[in-house]
Amino acid sequence: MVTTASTTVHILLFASYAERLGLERIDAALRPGATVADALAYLRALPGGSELPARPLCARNLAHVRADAPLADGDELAVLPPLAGG
Amino acid sequence: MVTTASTTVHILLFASYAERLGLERIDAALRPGATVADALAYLRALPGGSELPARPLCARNLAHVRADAPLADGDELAVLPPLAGG
Amino acid sequence: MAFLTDTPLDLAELIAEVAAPDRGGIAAFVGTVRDHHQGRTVLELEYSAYAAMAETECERIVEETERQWPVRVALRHRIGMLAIGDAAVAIAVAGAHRDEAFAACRHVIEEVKRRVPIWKRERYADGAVEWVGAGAAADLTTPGQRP
Amino acid sequence: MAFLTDTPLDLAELIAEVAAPDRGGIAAFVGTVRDHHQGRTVLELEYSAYAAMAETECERIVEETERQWPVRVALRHRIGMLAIGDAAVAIAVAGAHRDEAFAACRHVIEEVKRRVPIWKRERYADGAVEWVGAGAAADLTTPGQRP
Repeated sequence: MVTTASTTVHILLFASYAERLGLERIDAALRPGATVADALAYLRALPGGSELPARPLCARNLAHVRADAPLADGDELAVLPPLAGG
Repeated sequence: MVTTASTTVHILLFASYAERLGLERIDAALRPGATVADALAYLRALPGGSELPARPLCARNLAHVRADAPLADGDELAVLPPLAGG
Repeated sequence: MAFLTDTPLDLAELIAEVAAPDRGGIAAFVGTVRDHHQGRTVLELEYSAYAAMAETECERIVEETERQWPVRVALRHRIGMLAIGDAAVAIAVAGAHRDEAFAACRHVIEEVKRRVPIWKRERYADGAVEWVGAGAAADLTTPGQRP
Repeated sequence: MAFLTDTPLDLAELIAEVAAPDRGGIAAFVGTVRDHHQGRTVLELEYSAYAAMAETECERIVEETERQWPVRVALRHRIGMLAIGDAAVAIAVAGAHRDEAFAACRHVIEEVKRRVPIWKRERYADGAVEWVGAGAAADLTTPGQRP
């Protein structure tokens, strides 16, 4: 099946991850039905992206999610380095 | 065996116990070898003394002790109502 | 060291006493005067103590706690007339890690309630004035003392 | 409610927020900046956050805690440059009884460390500057959210 529709996800990077990829924000056009893991694969193809860990902590629309969570058009996906608050 | 020696114990009463017996301090001359229980028996014979509980909390020379603890001449024995600090 | 005081307690002061650059976790406890006791409205209350023993017992509690955990402990208990909401007891415990700070802080308040000779007399809205007994066990013994 | 702030934390302010005449037990925790990390001397550090999510996550933690125990919770985390000994996080929990105050206070700091997106970069005496990862699990999910 061929589709021209795509799912645009607003990806945010923080702290050490933002430094490694040299960016804090990027919009990714993913296939419909894409998951968090697909967005991470997109990031890994970028310069510096190979330095991301296998399963980084992620948040979708301000809430923690697992890598198999689906993404919808307009979602905000944050990729979070190990937390160090407290 | 007859002995003229005696063990003088300085008894302190506090809070509700001091009110019930109408005194905060009394010196008791007890037989040598007397225990905390003997001092309590002495107190119970005083006016209001019957209102003391069967096993009140006691401290000898600033440390909690049991009723069977021995008393020496000059010891300070405090009879403590239920504690309410904190 | 005066553990008893008749002036208002200041937790910040206790925290300053125990804080240090190598102690990243500070656990604290403040016990305040409640407006109710067993369904009756409390207006104010008075704490009194067997002062010499209370000071000694507080010192023992701090020493035992600092021996059992790698922490520093500050402890103060107020005596005299207190109003509703006033702090009656304040504890600050600092350690390198929060596990030990929390455990030690909890230990201190439990021991204060269990062992320190302090009494309170509450004045109620109905006019009555009564001694309040939290009810310590009669067989308390101070560790390390002669039987 | 702003849980993040770039100004010094004031535990007394948090305690005042949660104190009430029917809450006699207040447990508190303060996490301060340590002078050492894995054997290296720390000179100062900077906390940064994913602010929108950190605020949301702190609010969730407070709500969940107040649902799980009959307590009121105040929570603040400092962001920006901090010196050794500065308070990074402060928590005050008031309840009618100390059991619940202690349990809830401990829960809040554990959840803050586990879930709130905050990072710190330390500057060491040897000149190095490094991100410090306490290492949260990768499979964290926020309760009550869509999978």
